[in-house]
Amino acid sequence: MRRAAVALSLVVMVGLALIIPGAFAQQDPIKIGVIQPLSGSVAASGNYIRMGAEIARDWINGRGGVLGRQVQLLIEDNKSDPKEAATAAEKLIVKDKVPVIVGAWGSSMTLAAMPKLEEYGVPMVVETSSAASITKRGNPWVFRISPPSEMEALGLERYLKDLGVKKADFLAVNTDWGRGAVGAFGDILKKSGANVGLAEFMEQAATDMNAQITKVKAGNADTLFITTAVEQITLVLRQAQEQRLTRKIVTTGGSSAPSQLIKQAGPAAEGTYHILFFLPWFPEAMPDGKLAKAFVDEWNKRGHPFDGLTEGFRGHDGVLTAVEALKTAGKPDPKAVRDALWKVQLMGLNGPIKFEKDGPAGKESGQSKPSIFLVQIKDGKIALPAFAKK
Amino acid sequence: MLGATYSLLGIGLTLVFGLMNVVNFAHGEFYTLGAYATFAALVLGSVNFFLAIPIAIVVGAAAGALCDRVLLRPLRGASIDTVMLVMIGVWIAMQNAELLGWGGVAKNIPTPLPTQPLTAGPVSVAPLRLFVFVVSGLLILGAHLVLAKTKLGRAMRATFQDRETAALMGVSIDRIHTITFAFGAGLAAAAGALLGPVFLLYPSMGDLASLKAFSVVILGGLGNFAGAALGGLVLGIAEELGAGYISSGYRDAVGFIIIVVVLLLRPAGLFARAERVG
Amino acid sequence: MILEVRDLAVRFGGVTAVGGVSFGVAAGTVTSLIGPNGAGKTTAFNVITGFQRPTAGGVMHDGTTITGWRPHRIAARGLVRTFQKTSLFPGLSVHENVLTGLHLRGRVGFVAALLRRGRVGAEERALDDEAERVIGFVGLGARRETLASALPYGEQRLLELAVALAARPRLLLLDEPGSGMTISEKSALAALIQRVRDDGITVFLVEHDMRLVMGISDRVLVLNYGRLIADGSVTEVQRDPEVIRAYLGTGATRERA
Amino acid sequence: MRRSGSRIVVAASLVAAATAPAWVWNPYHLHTLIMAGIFAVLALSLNLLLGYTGQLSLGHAAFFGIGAYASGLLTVKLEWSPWIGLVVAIALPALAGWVIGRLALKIRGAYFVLLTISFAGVVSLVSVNWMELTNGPLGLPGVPPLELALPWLGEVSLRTKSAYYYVVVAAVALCYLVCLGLVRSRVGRALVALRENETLAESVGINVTHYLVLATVVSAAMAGLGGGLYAHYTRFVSPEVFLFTYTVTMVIMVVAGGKGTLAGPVLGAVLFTALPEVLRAATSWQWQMLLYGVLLVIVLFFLPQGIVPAVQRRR
Repeated sequence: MRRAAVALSLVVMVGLALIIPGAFAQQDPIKIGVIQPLSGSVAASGNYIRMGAEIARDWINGRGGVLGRQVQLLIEDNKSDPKEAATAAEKLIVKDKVPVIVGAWGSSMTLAAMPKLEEYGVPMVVETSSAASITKRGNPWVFRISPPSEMEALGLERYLKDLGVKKADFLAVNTDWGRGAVGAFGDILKKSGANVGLAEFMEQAATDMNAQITKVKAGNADTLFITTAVEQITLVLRQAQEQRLTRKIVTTGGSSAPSQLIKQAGPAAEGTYHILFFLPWFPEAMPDGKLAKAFVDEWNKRGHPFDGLTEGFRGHDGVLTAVEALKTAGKPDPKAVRDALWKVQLMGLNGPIKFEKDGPAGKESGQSKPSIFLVQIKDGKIALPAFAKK
Repeated sequence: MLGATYSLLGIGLTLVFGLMNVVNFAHGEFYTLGAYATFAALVLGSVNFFLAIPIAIVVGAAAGALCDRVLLRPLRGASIDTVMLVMIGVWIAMQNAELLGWGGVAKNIPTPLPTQPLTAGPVSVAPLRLFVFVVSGLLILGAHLVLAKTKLGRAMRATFQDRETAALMGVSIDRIHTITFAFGAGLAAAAGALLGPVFLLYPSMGDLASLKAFSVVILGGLGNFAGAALGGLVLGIAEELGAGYISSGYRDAVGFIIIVVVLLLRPAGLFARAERVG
Repeated sequence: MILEVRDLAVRFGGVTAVGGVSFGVAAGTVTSLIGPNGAGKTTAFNVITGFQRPTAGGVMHDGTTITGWRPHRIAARGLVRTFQKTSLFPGLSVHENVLTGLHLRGRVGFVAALLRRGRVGAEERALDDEAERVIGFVGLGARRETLASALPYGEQRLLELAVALAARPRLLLLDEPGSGMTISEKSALAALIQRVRDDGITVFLVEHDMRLVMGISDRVLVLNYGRLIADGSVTEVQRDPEVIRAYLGTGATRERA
Repeated sequence: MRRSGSRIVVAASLVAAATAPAWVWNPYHLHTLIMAGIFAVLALSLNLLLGYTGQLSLGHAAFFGIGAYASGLLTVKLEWSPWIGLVVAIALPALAGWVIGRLALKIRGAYFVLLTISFAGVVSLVSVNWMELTNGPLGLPGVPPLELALPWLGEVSLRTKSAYYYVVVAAVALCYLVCLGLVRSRVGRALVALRENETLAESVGINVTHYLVLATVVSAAMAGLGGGLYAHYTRFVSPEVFLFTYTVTMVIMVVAGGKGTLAGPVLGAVLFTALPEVLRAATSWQWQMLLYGVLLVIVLFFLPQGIVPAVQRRR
C-alpha cells in the first residue's frame, strides 16, 4: 500500500502543480505576452529585446497605462527551441489569456507558434523574424514590424552604386535567417547588374570560420556580405584580419551592433558597413529624433549595455504597437485587437509603423515597412557614410 | 592551431572516464568556467593576463574537486547512466547559473598580444593563436609529466590499471578520484582560459567544447592519454581540411563521420594498440 | 565421439596458447582436461564453444565441423559451457536466471510475443515448470526468488550449473566448477556431476582439484604448455612420468588459480 | 494484498488518463498532457534499449527527428495522407535503427553512446544543409493535422486537442503493450540477458546480434512514431527536432522514472514534461532551467535507481 500511496501522492502533486497557478489569474492589469529566447544560443539578443519591451511598458504605465489599466508583460523564454515557443504561446493564450503577443524572435520559433495563434485566434506582433514565409502562409493573426530579408535588400538597393559593389560573396549563418538573406540580397545584386560569387554558411555555434574565409579569399569578389549575430561577426572580422582578407564588408540584418564590433574586433572592424534599423549614435537622425533620444537615455540610465540598443528598440516598438492596437480596440479582446492592428499608425523608434496586407487573399498577414539605415565604421567610430546622409 | 586546445579538452575528459568511469557531460562547463574566470580576474580583478590564466586553471580545478567531493563520491558504485545523468544535471545547472550571473551577452577578453599577424613566407599566424598553441602544448607536456613521473601520477595509473590492487597497495581511491576530476576540470578550464580571448564568452560556449572533447576522446580511445593528445590534433586538422574541401555546412559532420568510421574499424580508438586477448 | 578436436592451435601475437592438440570426448562420459596454469585449457574451451577463433585446426561435433561458428549456434547444437570466473545474470533472481537459460527451449519470437498471447502463456507455463525442475535438480529450491548477486559463492556456482543445464546441453563444458568451493560443497558438486552424466549428458571438465577430477572422471586429458602430454584413465594418468614432472615443476604456482 | 493496492492506483490513473479531456478544462494543461504523451512514447522507446538491453542511445532524437521529417515531408511536399506519413514515420526510423543495430554489432557501452551521438549529429546536419529536401533551417511549416474518415460519421478532424489527446494516449497504450509483450516473454528475457551478461547469454544460445538489432529497430520505430505524432501536432518541423536536448530529456525521463521498468518511463515523461511548466508558473524565466538542473541532480542523488524502483522497493 505504501507504494500506492507514494505513487498517488506523486500524481496529486503533479495535478496540483498544474492547476493551482491557474487558479490565481488576476484581472487588474492588461496583459501582453512576450516570447523571447532568453536562454540558449541566441539569448543575448532575446534579452535586449526584453529590456526594450520593459522600457516601453514602464513609459506607457507612467503615462497612465492603456484603457485606464496598467500594462503587464508576461515574459516567456522559448529557450531558442520552436517546441518551447509553441508551448509558451499556448500557455500565454490559454492560461494567462493575453489578448496579444509580441514574439517570437527567430523565424522557426515564430513559425512554430503561429498555428497556436490561428487555433485560438490571438494576434502576434512579430518583432525580429525575417523569413518571408511568415507573412506568406496566410495566417491572419500575424503582424510583422521587422523587415523580411527581401525588404531589407530592397532598402539597400539605392546604396549599391555608391558602395561600388560589382561582385559579392556571402558568408551567412546556417539558419532560416542567413539562408533567406543570401537569397534576397543575391537577387537584388543580380537585378542591379552585379555578380554573385560564393555563398558560404557557418553553423550558429561555430567559432572558427577560417576555412570559409580562405575560400572567400581565393575568389575575386570585391565585397563580402555577412549575415549572422554580432558575436559571430566579431569572430569573422578578427579571423578575416588574421588572414589579411581585404574586402568591402557589409553586414546585414540590423543587429550587428557596430560599437560592440569596435570594442571586440578593434581594427579588424575598420571600414566595414552595417545595415541597421536603429542608430543609437545619431538619435536625432532617426525618424522621431526626440523619441529615439529619450529611449537611448533611458536605456543608458538603466545600465543596459549600449551595444544592445540596435536590438532592444524592437522590443519597444513591438510593445508600443501592441498597446496602440489595444487602445484602438478599446478592450483587451484578441479579435478586436487584431482588427485594430490593421488601423495602427504610429511612429516607432525605427520609423512609421503601418501594416500592409501580405499573403494569400482573404487570409492576409500584416507587414509593416520598416526604415533601413547604413553606417560605416571609420577611424574607430560609427559614421554615416556621406552618400547615406539625408 | 585549435587542435592543441582540443587535446587539452580531450585529455581531461578521457582521464575522468578512464579512471572514474564517469561520462562527464559537464566537461564543457568547466571550459566555460575557465573562460569566465579569466575574464573576471582580468576585467574585474584587473589582474595581468598571463596571471589570469593560472588563476582560471585553479578555479576550474577547485570547482572540479568540489563537484567530485559533493556529488560524485556519494554516487560511487551507482550505475554509469545515473552518474552520467547527474552530470547532465550539473551541465544544465551550471550553464544557467552562468547565464544568470553573467547575462546572455557575449563578453570579450582583451589580450596584451598584438593583433597584427606574424608572417613567415606564405604562412601568417596571429600572435595570440601562437601563444595559445604553445601554452596548450606546454600544458599537455606538463600533464604528461605529472602522470608519468610523479608519485601521484603513478598512483593514478595504478588505479586506472586495477582499482582493487591499487587500493590494496595503499592508494586512497577516493582521493585519487577527486584529484583526477579536479585535474580534468583544470585542463578544461585551461582550454577555456586560452580560447576565451580567441573567441567570445557566452554561457553556452561549453556545448561546442564538450562535443569536440567527445570527438577527440573517441578518436584517441576512451581512457587513452596519448590518444587524446593526438586525437585533438587530428580533429583540428581534419576539420580544416574537411571544411576546405567539402561544403562548409558539413564541417562539423567531419568530426561525426570520423567517429563513426573509427568506431567501426577500430572500436578501441585510432591509436590504441591491439589488445591482448585471453 | 561426441566431440573431436583436431590439430587445434591458438596463438596470440607471438605467444602460443595451444599448439596443435587433438583429442576426442566420448559420449556419456565425464572427461577432464587438466594441466598447470597457462596450459591452454580455458583457451581450448573458448575455441570449442565459439568464443575464440583458432589459428589452425578444427572442432567437430557429432561429425559436423563447428569451427568458427558463433557461440549461440554452437549452444543450439547442445554444447553449453560455464565460465572460470563466476558468470551469472547478477540483477535477476535465481528463477529468472534459469528461465533465461531456457531460451533455446522456447519458440516465441517477436511477432508471436506481440500478437499470440495465448501461445505465449502456454509456453511460459511450460518453461516455468522446467525452470522449477532444474532449480530443484541443483538444490536451489529455497533460493528461488533470491537475486543471483546476493547468493553465497558456492550457490552462485550451482546456479551457473543450473543455467547451463537449462540450455539443454548434450555436452556440458564446465570450466573449474569447483574453484573456491568448500570441501563439502565440492563433494556435493561431484555427486551432482555424476547425476548429470547419468541423465545422459556428456560432461567435459576443466578442474584443478585433483581429488574431484580423479573421483568422477572416466577419462583424463593433460595439457602442458599448449601440448597434450597424456590421455587415459585416471590411474594411467596418475602414473605418467611426464604428468608428474609437469605438476611438480609448477606445483608452487598452481594453487594461485 | 499489496498487489491490489497498486492495481487500484493503476486503474485510477488509467481512468484519469482516459477521461482527462473531460476534466482538464484548460487546453494549456491538455497541451502539456499531449506533450507528456508524446514524450512517454519516446521514453518507452529509449527504455527498450537503455533499460532492457542496457545500451544507451544518445542519438535517439535522430529517430524522433527522422520520423517527424518523414511524415512532414510526405504530407507537405507530396500531399500524402497523414496516416501514410505516420506509417512511414515508423518504418523509416526502423530502417535507420536496423542499420545502426547492424553497425553496432561489436560496439558496446560508451562506444555505442558515441556512435549514436554521431549518427544523430550527421542526420541533424543533413537536415540543415540538404535544402532541396528539407527546406534546411527554414523548416517545414503547414504539416496537416490527422484526419479520420469514419464511414458513419464522415470525416473527423483530429485537429482539436481532446481528439488528438486520444490519438496520443492510444499511441502510448500501443507502445506500452508492445513493450509489455516483449518484456513478458522469451524475447524480453533475451534482451535483459544482453544487459546482464552478454557472454553468458551467448553461451546459453541467445543470438545476441539478432536481439540487439531487434531492440534497436523496435525502439527506433517507436521513436519515429513519436516524431510523426509531434509533427502532426505542432504542425511544424524544423532541424531543432534533432536538438540534443530532446535526447537528454528522454534519458532524464527514463532514468529518473526508473529504467528497466514499464511504468517508469511513462511516469518520468509525465513528471518531467510537467516540471518545466510548473517552474514556468512558479518562478521567472531566469531560474527555470537552473532549478530544473538542480532538481534533476537531487532526484538522482536520492533515487539513483529512479522513482518507480524506489517505490517498489518500499512496498
